[in-house]
Amino acid sequence: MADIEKYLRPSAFPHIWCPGCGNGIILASIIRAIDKLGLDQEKTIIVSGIGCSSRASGYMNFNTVHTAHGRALTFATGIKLAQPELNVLVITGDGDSTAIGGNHFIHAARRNIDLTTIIFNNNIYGMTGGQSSPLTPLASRSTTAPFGHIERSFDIGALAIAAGATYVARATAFHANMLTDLVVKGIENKGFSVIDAITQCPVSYGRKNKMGSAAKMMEWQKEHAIPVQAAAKLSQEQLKDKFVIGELHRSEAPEFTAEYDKLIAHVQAKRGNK
Amino acid sequence: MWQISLSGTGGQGLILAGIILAEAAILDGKQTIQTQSYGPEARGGASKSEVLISDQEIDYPKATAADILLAMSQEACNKYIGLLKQGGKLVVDTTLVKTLPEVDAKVLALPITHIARNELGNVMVANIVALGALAGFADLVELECLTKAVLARVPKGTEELNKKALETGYALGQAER
Amino acid sequence: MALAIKPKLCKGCGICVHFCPKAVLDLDEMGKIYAKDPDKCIICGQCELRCPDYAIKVTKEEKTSTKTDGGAAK
Amino acid sequence: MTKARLMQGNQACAEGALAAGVRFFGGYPITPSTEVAEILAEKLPALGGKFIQMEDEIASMGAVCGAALTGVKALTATSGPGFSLKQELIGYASIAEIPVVIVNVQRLGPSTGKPTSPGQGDVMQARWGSHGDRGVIALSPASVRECFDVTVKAVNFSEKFRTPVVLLLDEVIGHMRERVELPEPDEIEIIDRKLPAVPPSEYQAYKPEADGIPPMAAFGSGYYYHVTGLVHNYLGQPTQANDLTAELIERLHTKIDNAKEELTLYTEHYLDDAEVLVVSYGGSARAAIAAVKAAREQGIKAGLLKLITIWPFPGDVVKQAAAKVKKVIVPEMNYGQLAGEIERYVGQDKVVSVTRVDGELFKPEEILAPIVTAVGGAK
Repeated sequence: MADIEKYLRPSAFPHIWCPGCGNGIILASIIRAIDKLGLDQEKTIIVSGIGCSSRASGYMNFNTVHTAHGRALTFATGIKLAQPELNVLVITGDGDSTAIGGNHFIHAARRNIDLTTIIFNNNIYGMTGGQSSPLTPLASRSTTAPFGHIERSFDIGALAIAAGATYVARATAFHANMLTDLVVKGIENKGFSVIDAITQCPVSYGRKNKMGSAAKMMEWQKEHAIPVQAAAKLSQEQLKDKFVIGELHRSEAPEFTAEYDKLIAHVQAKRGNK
Repeated sequence: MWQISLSGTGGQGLILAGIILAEAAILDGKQTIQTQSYGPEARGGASKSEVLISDQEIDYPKATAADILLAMSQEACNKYIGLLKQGGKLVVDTTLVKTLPEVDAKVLALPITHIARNELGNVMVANIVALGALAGFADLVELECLTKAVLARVPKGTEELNKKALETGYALGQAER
Repeated sequence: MALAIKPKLCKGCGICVHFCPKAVLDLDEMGKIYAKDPDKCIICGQCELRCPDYAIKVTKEEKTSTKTDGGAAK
Repeated sequence: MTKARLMQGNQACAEGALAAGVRFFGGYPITPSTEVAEILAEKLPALGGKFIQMEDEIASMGAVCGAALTGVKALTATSGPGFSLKQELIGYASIAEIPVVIVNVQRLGPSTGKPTSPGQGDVMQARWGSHGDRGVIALSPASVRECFDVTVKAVNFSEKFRTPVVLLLDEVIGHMRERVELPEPDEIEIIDRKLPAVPPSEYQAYKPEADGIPPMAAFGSGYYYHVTGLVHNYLGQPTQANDLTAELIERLHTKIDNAKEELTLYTEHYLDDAEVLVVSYGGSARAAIAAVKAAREQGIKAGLLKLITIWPFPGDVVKQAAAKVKKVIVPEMNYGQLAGEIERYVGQDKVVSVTRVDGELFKPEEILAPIVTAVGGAK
């Protein structure tokens, strides 16, 4: 197994995540993916938003930016466009990316800018103590939905695909190895990649919804996740209350920063000819 | 100092005419400022472009009492006639301004839009006809400078047409000077 | 010893205990993990893979021939 | 000197940005600032620079911050409603010490207000718009040439002091076209940010040097560090320590306050024997200088102190200029925002706030009238 320690900042530990929180598992999966690909540490930038998940950047020994709530993708866009040779990974949460940062999310996907966005999806606002997010499931409870949530939740995968992302995948904290493989593929994709990483929040979400211990919540992930190949053979009825994991979408589209470099070359050639 | 106000409807090209006039003034060695005001609409509505031309540095950038007012729509004419100073010069496009205001001014009344459309064959150059007319009428800048400024701004392939438009307007203006 | 444990980092969530296929691990009175039955360890790496706190590391010096890439037993 | 040409204030601002080395622009369309974006969209690619129209004002502020972290000089342009939205990340740029320039071509507000009409109502927002305490640099040009020069200064200051700098244009100055001669490139002073002199292993990204400013390594250059909007230690890592918190917040002020002399830009007009002082800035200053000259023609000894630096407020300069005069007339296209600040330095009794809030520039006679009154009527 990869030695993840060389990618971490020892002075920042122990991390702030609660006991049993899946964020540490997701972070380790990301680091293993970086290691697997042998990305140049100097040329790899980690950008995060605000929330529990977004503290991850602070633990990682790269150039890291912990931005403002919802804004990770805007900083990441600036970084990637300014220096396209950098590998830019974005770490965000479900509320960070699809509520306050929802507009940035769909536009980064539309531009197909070469960023790999890993959404730590715990179905809740953890850092503020368990309020509903756009990923809080219908009828489940939160501190701001004490009688059960009456809003429908987003399907991050479908949202990303519709907005134009060229690589979309999903895994869970339980499926940590699969998650690493999917992040690898996401980074390899020259375009906007989204990985919906389902993680457990045993303290704010689990407790409120009587889901048991962190380990039990991971058992829940295992039982409710259907690999994409298996899902193809199942009926809608059989897929009810389940979610699909694996590579959900892959497509080809021009990548934004590459297109911009072409534009520069074109303009400069035209000027040079004059 | 000359204070010139070019008024009409958005889309007539009066802001461009103002810019050309100001650029001609620079070519003529003068100080100049050009400003504009318009409503939120890109086309239609009363619009106004102002040009100040002076031998000295210009402090205040807006026209306080116009020496010359160009009116290329009835609405603009009614709205901005008050800006014209007593004894100033008024240039009106009689194709579009049917009711001339009672005013203490030297008036040059020309069917500018009609000339552009029928004599020059393109209504788009009405602004350049108007520019020529008021320059000829008031001896604002050297025609040579104005011609140079026009040619530097107009789209490729329309140079001859615009030059002709400018000269047509200038001659008509000069005749009434 | 195949298991390196860093009690300082352990937050006692019990995930490793739950997912260990051989019941090697347990929590002590302080709520920290320890290897209750180290001899049973099959070096599958499930604990390290899912420890959210990076408190446990599986080393494989003895069994170089069974090296697996992703960590889980294959 | 290059030869004279007609140029708009917004264009001079864009040209100044390019001359200062700006190679990244992120923005969102808004009147009356849009020309800055349009010109840079056309000119940046030829210079190998990048332009991006973001999905909103917040995003454009994020994009310029991101670009700046990679070592690039970055600028954005907006107007009041967009300036309001940008405040969140302007505060971020302050605490994370990211050099960026925010051009705000002011129009009348609040809210959508009067889109194509000038205002100067964002003077206090530039100072206090983002929550929390921080030092601020804001500059306001009053001519097309100044738009060029002051934009260069703004970029230089942002790089030197590692802080967001606000350029307060207004619709009068931004949209006005004026005869201008721009300096040659070799006549322009350009300041680049301070890079670390130590190897990566010794680099502490937020450890200030004697001038209060930490050297800034570019992302991708081998110096790893953390950037956050949280209060942080010298390594950039979040901290709850009270002493480090106070030190950081104080330094965000002192690194600017200690350089006040360098940061204070203004011009003086007829101040030597002035009995009545006009203090103005931006578009209003154009009416003010005309009024002062008109007063002089009437035999009234009026003078103008035209402020270019609004923040940090050049209180000492104002105080000194006001020392010998009877009254200080402060015309501004707002409800008296800077007049209040001037009162703090010269006293309430001396200050005459002259306001115009209908979306039109003052007429010179509207400033002349209070000048005449200040000296006890016409001479």
